[in-house]
Amino acid sequence: MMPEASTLAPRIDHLFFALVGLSLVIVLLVGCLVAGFAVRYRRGSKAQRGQLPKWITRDVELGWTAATFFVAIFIFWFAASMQTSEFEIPNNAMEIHVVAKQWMWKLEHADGQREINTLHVPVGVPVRLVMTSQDAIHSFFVPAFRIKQDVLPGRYTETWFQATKPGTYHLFCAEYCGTDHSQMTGGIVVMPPAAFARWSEGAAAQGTLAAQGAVLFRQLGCSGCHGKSARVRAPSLAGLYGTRQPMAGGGFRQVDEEYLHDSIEQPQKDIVAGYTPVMPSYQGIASEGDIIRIIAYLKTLKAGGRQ
Amino acid sequence: MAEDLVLHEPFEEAARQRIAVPFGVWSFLATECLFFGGILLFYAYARWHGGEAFTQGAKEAAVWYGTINTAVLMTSSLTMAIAERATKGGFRVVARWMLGGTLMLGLSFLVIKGFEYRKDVHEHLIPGPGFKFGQGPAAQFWAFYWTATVTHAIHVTIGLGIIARLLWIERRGDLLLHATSAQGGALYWHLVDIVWVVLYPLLYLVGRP
Amino acid sequence: MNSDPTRGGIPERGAEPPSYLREGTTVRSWLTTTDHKRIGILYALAITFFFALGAVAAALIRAELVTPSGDFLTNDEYNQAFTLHGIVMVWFFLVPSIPATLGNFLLPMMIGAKDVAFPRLNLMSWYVFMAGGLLALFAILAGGVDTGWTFYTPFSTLYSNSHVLLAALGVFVVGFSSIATGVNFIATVHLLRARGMTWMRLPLFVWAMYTTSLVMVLATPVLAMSLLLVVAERAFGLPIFDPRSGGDPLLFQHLFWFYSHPAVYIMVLPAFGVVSEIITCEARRRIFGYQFMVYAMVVIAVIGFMVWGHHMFVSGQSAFASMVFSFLSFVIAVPSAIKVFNWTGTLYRGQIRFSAPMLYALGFIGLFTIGGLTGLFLASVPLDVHLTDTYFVVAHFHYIMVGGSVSAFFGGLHFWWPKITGRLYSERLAQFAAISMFFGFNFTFFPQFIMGTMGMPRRYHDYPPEFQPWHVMSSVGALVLGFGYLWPIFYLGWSLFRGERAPANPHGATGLEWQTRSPPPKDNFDRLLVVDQEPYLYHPKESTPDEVEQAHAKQKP
Amino acid sequence: MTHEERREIVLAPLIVWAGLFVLLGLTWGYAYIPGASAKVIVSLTIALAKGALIVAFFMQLRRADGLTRLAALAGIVWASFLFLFTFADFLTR
Repeated sequence: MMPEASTLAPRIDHLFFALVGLSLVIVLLVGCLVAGFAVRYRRGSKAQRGQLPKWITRDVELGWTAATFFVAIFIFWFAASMQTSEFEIPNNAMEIHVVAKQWMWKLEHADGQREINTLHVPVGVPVRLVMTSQDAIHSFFVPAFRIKQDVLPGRYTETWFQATKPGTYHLFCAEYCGTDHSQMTGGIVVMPPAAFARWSEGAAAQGTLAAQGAVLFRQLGCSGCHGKSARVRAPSLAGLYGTRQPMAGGGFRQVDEEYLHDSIEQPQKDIVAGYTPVMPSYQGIASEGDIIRIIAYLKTLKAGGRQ
Repeated sequence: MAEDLVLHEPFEEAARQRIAVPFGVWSFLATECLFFGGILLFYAYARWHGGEAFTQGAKEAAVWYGTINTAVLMTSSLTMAIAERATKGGFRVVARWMLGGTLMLGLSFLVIKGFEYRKDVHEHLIPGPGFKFGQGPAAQFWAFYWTATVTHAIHVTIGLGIIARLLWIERRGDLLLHATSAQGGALYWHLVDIVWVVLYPLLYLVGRP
Repeated sequence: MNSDPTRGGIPERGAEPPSYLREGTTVRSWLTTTDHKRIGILYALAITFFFALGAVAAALIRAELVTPSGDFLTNDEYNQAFTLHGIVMVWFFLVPSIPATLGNFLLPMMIGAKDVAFPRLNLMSWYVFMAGGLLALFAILAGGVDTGWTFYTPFSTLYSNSHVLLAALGVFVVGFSSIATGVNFIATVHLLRARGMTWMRLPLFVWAMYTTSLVMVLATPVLAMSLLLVVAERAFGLPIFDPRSGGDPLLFQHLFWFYSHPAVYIMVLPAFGVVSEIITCEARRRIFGYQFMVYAMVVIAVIGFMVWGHHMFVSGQSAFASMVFSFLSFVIAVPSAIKVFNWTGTLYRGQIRFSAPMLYALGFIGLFTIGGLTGLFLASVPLDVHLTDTYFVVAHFHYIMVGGSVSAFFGGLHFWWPKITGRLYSERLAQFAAISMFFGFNFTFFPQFIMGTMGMPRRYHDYPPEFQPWHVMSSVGALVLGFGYLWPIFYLGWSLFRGERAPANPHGATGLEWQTRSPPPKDNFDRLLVVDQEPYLYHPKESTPDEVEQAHAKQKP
Repeated sequence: MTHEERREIVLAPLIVWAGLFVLLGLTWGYAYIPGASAKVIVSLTIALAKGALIVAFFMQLRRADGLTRLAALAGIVWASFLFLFTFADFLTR
């Protein structure tokens, strides 16, 4: 098929070729039976005809019904066990933020390096992609890695890969997104670790995502209310990430990237119990890229620390 | 549609011909159930996902208009039910008056709905520029409100058309021959009522008092 | 069922009423007809037009894809071409193809009825179909639509600059014609079966129409609502799927696929029916496992509603939901496999004749098997992640919907052509068409499996050069396939005017529709029918090949 | 109209109608009790009860043949497929 350039690829191909083998067997079986019967029982041939005893038809019928059922269940089990084992994202993964828009990919490394349509990653390191879209639905598709994940507006979706071979691989948008859908392509450049380290040195000047987020946190006026000396009663954000918070409407919510994103864009929606919904929406003020930076900053704040 | 007492193409048996129309209409009502099922799914999602902000939006719905309209539509269902039974029994006068009553009640439902819409427009309850709540789940509630009530009002209008046709047939004097038509029309009108009965708590009783 | 077609159904010459074709010949008599046979023909004319329109779009797409760079069509033109192809082929050709034409024509005859249960509703459904078709045509003429046939939000509601509203309304309207046909067929099968025609004596074509109607009636309204919500959001700015107000674009996908996956069964169940009729007749054999064939269709029609999420494995749907949908998708493979095995089993000990309809039917078995097996690839989540939205999917559903349904449609058209028109076509020329369609189809679509596996995404008019050889193969194959579609127009057209007159039962088939004249009179049968035996009784007693051959030869004119 | 007919044609629907109004009052009243629990469930249950009254008596499903009941049931069952599987996604995301 294609170059296998991730840890996932050989396992997917394994399943693929197993299914190809099974399909060939079934196609051959049906094909040979149809062709064989067609020749042997063509009209006017001297072959033996006559009716079949009823029990034969019934047993044969039950036989192949049961057989196909078990084969189907077996393949499901085979595929599902891979789904549960391979799609779990490793904890130590390097994080890349992806913002898709008509018709380009904006990719940001945790150290602040920004790229458009091309992503540089080191070989042998798990990479977690946290993705969102600014407009329509897009889909992040790297055939060589056998990964694909739709990128939705208003939501973070995730996928991951661990590259195994240096090289440049296609990146496609696989969800139709309008006029230049077929131009929304790019490349994943997989580099040996040393080369990647050299490449990423250039980033230091801009500061990490979190550092840029700290600047935005002041510039956009977040610190005016959420800061320590603020007069407005707003929740402290230190150590918030990863906790579970009680909601005003009842129930709890996990404070994850999704929740923080929503709280910036639609602050009225899920309010932590005990606070009044006074925060204005930052929709249109903070871009998706800004929000990614602010979240990166919030994730660095430890409980009790300064804001 | 089908003359009850006379066998007509393609039927050979009166018993089968008699259930054809109700069965056909009930099948159509099953499709209506799935049609409204689609928009109720949107409501279920928005309410489950929108939380408090959704309720805030829903509190603006005019409960008085809604409650009165529910009463009006339920009463029209009553008159329709009597009309249909009277038709079958051959009581022309009762059938005529009850059909007329259903028509009037249906029309007054639409008129009341119109006043409610005027009030909603006045209070800036149409999502979009100038909407009272801005973007968010409250806007989703009102998106549901407008789509669902307008779709329902279109159903009411179609139902009124059917009733008007039944009245016209009655005037011609052969409603008895069209008893299955009356039955089909009545089934449709009751469904329109049921849809409203389900919409009522979803639109007007959220977050009271 | 009277096994001797020369007696019983047909009265003395001279006394017989005219055929349905002679019953009024003015245009007005056709446009106001409530005869199910004439309505079937009205539908046939309409869908032939739409098939041609969709085929032109397909030709443009294949021409563009010969070269990797987008040089023949602009990006917008290409996007409109595949959207047009999808919308027209799905809603204006495939969904009505077999049910509204062959189904309308044959269903009442096969159960021994004079007409469908609601003849005027039947005519109305044709007008509704035409109205929807005109709206969609208008959308195309006004400048086209570029959302893809799936109308995914928020692209369709917020970002597309094309005529989404018109197209969506067109599809919305056509949905009502589908519902009307479905309600009509269900009522017909329930209420108008001839005396003695029990459920387990129904021909499989009737069962296919019945289950198809069930799916039409229960799935189409949800499509109508999802399109209505798209219209509400796009035209009136009501935030329904808009994520900026907390809406979920996946909600649209759930609603859309709740219809559009069962829609695949609307397209393929009728094909099952046609193929079952052809194979039993041309192999002169009782269908293998009649009851299992019936149950398989019913199970497909029901479980078909519970598998839609397999279109959404990479959409952001929860892993749990993906697992459930994946499981059910594997389950539904079982009844499909049963059907293939049973057709194969029917050939065993048969008297097989390789007429054109039989060639189409055998081709159907092959193509449907490949289409079904590749469905297993797409039902397993890890593989689907790689393969979805690539040409693998394109090839897969074309094998089912074009290789399968369209082959069956052509097979059925040939099989019942003598009954519908009263004329015989040239068998030799028809066999040639069937064979070129089979090879042209494989030539066009098999390469797409390969390039899909290599990662060629769908809906790209400008693609990396390494995929070019496969695209060129596919485009060349499309020429052969196009020939296979055009060729029947000539000999079928010729047969209309110059073809030999057809006898009542040229294939020596057992169905009730063959027990009356060709073409049938307006009321289908000249007398009331009573059914006293199962369908497909082609070998009532132990018979030698010679006897069968002789019996068949006797029925030839 | 005989007594029998009057009961059949007028009285029976009137009783159902009265029942509907009682339920309407109930659902309206319950929504306004401050702090009452499970308001959503109560109001929807009452709505379904009203629907059931209309279906069973006004629409005479109570007396309809099995075939018609099947058609009516199909709509509900299939709509439940739609809700069940969609929420299988929403609730486990």
